[in-house]
Amino acid sequence: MARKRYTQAINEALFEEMERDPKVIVFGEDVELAIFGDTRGLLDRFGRNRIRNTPICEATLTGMAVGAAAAGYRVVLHMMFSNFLYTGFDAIANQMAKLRLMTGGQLELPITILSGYGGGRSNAAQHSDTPHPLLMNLGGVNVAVPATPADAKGLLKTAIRGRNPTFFMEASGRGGDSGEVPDGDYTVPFGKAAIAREGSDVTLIAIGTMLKPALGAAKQLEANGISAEVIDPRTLVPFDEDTILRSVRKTGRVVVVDEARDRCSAASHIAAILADKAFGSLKAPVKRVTVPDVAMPYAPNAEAKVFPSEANIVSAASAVAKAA
Amino acid sequence: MARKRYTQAINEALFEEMERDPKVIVFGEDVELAIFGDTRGLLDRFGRNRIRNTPICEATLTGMAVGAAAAGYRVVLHMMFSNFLYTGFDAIANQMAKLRLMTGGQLELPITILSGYGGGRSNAAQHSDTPHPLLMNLGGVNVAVPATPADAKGLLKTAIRGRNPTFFMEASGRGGDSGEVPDGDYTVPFGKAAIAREGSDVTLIAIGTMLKPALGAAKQLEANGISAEVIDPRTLVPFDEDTILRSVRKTGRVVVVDEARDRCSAASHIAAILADKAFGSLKAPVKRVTVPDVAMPYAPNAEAKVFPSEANIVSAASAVAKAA
Amino acid sequence: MTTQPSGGPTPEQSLALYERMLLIRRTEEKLSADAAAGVLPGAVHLYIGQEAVATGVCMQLKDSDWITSTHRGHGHFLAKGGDVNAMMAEIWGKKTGICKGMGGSMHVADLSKGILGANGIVGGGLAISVGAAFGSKLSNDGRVTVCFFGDGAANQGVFMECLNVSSLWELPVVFVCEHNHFCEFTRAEQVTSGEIINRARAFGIHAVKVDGNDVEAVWRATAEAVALARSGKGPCFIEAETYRIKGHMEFEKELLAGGKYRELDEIEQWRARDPITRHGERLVKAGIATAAQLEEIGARVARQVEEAVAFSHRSEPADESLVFDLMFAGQKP
Amino acid sequence: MTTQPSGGPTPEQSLALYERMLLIRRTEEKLSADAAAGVLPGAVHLYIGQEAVATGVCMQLKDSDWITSTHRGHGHFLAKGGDVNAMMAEIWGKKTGICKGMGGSMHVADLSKGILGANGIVGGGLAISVGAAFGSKLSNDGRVTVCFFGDGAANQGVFMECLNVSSLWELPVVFVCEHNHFCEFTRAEQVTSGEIINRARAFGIHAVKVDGNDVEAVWRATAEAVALARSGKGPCFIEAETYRIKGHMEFEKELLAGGKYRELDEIEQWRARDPITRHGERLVKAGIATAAQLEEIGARVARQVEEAVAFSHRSEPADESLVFDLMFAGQKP
Ligand SMILES: Cc1ncc(C[n+]2csc(CCOP(=O)(O)OP(=O)(O)O)c2C)c(N)n1
Ligand SMILES: Cc1ncc(C[n+]2csc(CCOP(=O)(O)OP(=O)(O)O)c2C)c(N)n1
Ligand SMILES: [Mg+2]
Ligand SMILES: [Mg+2]
Repeated sequence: MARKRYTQAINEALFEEMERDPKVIVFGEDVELAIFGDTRGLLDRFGRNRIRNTPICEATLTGMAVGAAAAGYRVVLHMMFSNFLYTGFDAIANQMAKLRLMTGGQLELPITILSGYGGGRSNAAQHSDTPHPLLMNLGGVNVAVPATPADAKGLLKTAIRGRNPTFFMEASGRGGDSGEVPDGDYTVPFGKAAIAREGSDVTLIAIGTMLKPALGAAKQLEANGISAEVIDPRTLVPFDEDTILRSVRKTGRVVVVDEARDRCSAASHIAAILADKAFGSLKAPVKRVTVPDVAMPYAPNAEAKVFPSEANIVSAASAVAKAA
Repeated sequence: MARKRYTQAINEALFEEMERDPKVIVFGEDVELAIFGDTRGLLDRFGRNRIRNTPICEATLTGMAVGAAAAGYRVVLHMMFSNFLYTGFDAIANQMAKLRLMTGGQLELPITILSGYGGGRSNAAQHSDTPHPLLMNLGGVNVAVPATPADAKGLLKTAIRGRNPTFFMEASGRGGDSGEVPDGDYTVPFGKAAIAREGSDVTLIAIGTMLKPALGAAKQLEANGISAEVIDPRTLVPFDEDTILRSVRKTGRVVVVDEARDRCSAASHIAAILADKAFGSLKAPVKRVTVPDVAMPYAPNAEAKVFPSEANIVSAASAVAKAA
Repeated sequence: MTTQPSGGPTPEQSLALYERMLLIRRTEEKLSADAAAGVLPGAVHLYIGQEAVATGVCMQLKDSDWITSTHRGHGHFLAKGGDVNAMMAEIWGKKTGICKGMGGSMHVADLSKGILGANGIVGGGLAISVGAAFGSKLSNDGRVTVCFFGDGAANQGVFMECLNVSSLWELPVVFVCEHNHFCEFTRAEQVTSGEIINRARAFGIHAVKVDGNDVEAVWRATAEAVALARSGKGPCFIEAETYRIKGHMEFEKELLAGGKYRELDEIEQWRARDPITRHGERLVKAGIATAAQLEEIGARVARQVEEAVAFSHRSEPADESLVFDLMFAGQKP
Repeated sequence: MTTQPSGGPTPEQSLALYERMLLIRRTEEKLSADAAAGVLPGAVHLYIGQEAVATGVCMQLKDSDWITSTHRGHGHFLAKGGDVNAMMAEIWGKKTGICKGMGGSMHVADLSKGILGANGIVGGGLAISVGAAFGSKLSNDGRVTVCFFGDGAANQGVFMECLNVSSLWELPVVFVCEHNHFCEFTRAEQVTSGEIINRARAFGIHAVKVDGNDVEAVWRATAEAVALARSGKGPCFIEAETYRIKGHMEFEKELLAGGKYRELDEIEQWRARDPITRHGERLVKAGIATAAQLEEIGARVARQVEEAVAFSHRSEPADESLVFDLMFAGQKP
């Protein structure tokens, strides 16, 4: 174990997987010099055949990922900011997510797409989206939302070694956060939620970047005599329903915290699952703490206003904890 | 009143709105000869300055819609099949949905985007998507899902006269369906659900194309002694929570029917709203009848298997009606 | 590949070109009839009149070379050596279909023959082909990727992005633009500014135009382009002029309800340049085949198509449970 | 607009060009300092070194003409007559900002001046400009739309789609490609195949190259392009060669942690061609202004910038409730 930064954990995973399998290649805009730091140093070690800057042409990059994967490579495509996924969305939604079924299973697409998401740093609307809900709705792609450096490393390795397209959502705004990372080679399985903190009164389900404020909220709640269990799904596709249902059967009260816009968010979907499969256990309304259905504003005070905070989580959790 | 086909109702709305306001223009691929029939005849009446075939370049078309709207036009852009929205998704998600806020309200974007959605006709995965959930999550665009010819006409007029971007989802697979359409000029307001059928035991919320099987299911349920209320939201953004909450407070039992893939669907979001705001009234789990998280298969039998049917709705509704 | 001194095909190759074009034609004529009879699921976009392009190009390729195709993909599939039974069964939505009935007409693919797939998205194959060619470049596996696309697709920005990337990285890809004069019901000239070939040239790409209704001309142009691409000198571009004899899709008449976008005259003029008839006449004239031998080929092809139909009919419907098994590799949706 | 017989600017125009460039420079120098001090929210992408392009182009335009801009948009905003106070306040995230603090540096827009907005999406302005020009064509309102974009954006497919549509429909749009040699930390030649100008030519578009560090050259080239576009003859393309003196964005050093993508030498060579110094020297040499007069202009500009900063400081923070009021016109989110 050693304390490492989130981007450093990603960087290590890339180094180790590229060493491990010569079929792993990395491309994207400015990956050679690494604006986020996550691809730093790969060029020196692996050369331009394995890692390469591309022109700015996202529509082609996502399509190329499909083609190169079909041709036998394990593709890591860096799309920088999540908003640029939209620019390359055609090949994501129409090809990557559908080709395996359409070809009767002939095509296997081991593709990992990295992109930084989220607001909180006055990057304004075109650099602050959290688009995992759109990806979840596509049906044919995995979605990983690592919250900690350890999970970032382990989930990225699973993605790269996997056989299916995976969107690896980088918690860019909080890329500097550090955490303990296990030594040596390890992977974190998809579809296994982590219980980040045990508790008995209320379940907080926190997605990606939201783990930190949820844990902060849990501390505050404890001071108020409310014991919060905090669950981090780690991957949204596949999704670990069991762990969440188990927790909710115990607590009967839930707050889902998601940095996505509210409408059709992961939070909505998790709430829907609970309203269906945990109905008998629910003792209070299922609350969502999300970003309202707006574009992210630039001014720091305005952004803070729409951003999920510890305080929002505490008040939602307190409300459901008190509900009869 | 007269019986008209769905596409004919759309066609009339386009004619009438173009007559009414010279600033209304229509463009898109093959709009002159109208593959769906909805833009038929407009060229003869209005000429190429008001309606025009474009090259195949969706990325530009959605961006042009923004520019032409900014320049004072009321733009109607026809995107043919909903899957092609992905090809033009950048300007939708990064510009159309965000520019008004980003410019501090300077830009007004009266844009209506038409596209046919849905499966059921062996068009295979790249021509069968139902992407309203993605659009709902964007935050800055309206989403209309007319189920009947009357609503198609009235909602389209509201969209065209409106001041914001609206996605007008055409029920293409069932475009031939007919229904009574009021005579003369009328509009249907956004954000007002229709109670398509009153009932007291269970609420069926049916989106767009799903209205028909939901009404069919309601009939079958009646034969089994279950009184189903059927609600058609008509627009998903803005969304009429009141009508739905009122119904659920009465019945306490709900099935949401949506042709979108399940994960982060409109059905999920509606279920989430109910799990929050109608929790006290719910007497049974909130069920969703949706398309599973797969690409639409081509073979008719395989497609039928994943497509929401009357039978699915009946069985879901029966289950919740019986739940203690 | 042995070539004539002129670079033209040998007599055997010429005959093979004829037979392959005829297989495409007869298969699609049957599809057209079945579509008209209303017995096929889905829609079909027919390649009739354009057979010389797919055939002239693909018969220059090895099984290991890749192609990407379009919504009008039956011709490319068969030309590249895809199995007619498996394609027909796919269009019938059967379990024995090349994609197990999951893809249908617009998505026929056969990886064992290097067919990365037809595509329902106009321009959808372009970036995929560049990705595959990038793979070949990295592995130095000597493969060439051919990307088929239409005059309509040439207006998609992704086309020009792909020209840029492939030229920059000297990828072994050959872009084959089939200029058949139409994008659905829109004439190409209504939506195309300048010459498409100049777009390729702007990126420094070797580019040629060829008569797309002359299978030997296509064959020769492809020989040169493929050789260049295979030698590591980067991409080539071929613009093949041809004509879409049939409607954009079967049922187009019903869809258009009397709307018209071209004169029958024009179709007749192009019928006179039919690539199969033309090549047949050439074979006879050159003494490579007699009329009787061509008829024999015709009969053989007819039997093949009949068998493909029979195969489709006797095959079981698609296995519904595969929808859930095939979405992901080793994972449920 | 009165022009000199040579097509060059009048002395008054020359002075105005100088002052406008200087306003951009001084404003950004202040932004650079404030960014370094860590007091600005968000990120800023500075235009320092490229001022001659925006200025030479925009001073040929009327208020009613449209422009679209990029992530590096302060120069375009000010050159087109946008208010420096309102821009500065926007970057400070204030209520008095031109976008009420909702957009920030990458989204400054002023519709009253025809500034459709800076844009955080590389290539995002292209189709918007074509749409605006389409509107002008339909209304026959005599407006011209100028679209600014970088050498990096020229690799986005949407650029070539826009060339096609605008040429086809003869739209009054002028594409101005600012070739500053970099796309973030990637040299343009690493990602660009062929000459960008040939892409425009492939669509039959009138295209010229100009020294983007010579404001009068830009001014003259624009005069011609705008006249052509305004006359209804369709789009024009200008490639202006210039150089990005500053990093891609402020803080770049920290981001790159020692990573290097260019030599300091190169920057120095381009500093020697500084567009403002150069134009100032020309003014003095031509007897249009004395060194003292230029200093006076400098002092005036300095006061303007100081006032803009003061204005920003004394303005209130953005009104948070506007987020909900402004998302839609007349509708809550
Ligand atoms: C992205 C996208 N836009 C639009 C369509 C609808 N569409 C199908 S074929 C076609 C015309 C294609 O023309 P071309 O590329 O010349 O091919 P051809 O049909 O002539 O073979 C169009 C517009 C589509 N399938 N995909
Ligand atoms: C669609 C999209 N892709 C990538 C980026 C990230 N990005 C911002 S600026 C830039 C380089 C742009 O280069 P160029 O167009 O030459 O403009 P310059 O920065 O030189 O002014 C990139 C890649 C973006 N903002 N949008
Ligand atoms: Mg064509
Ligand atoms: Mg640049």
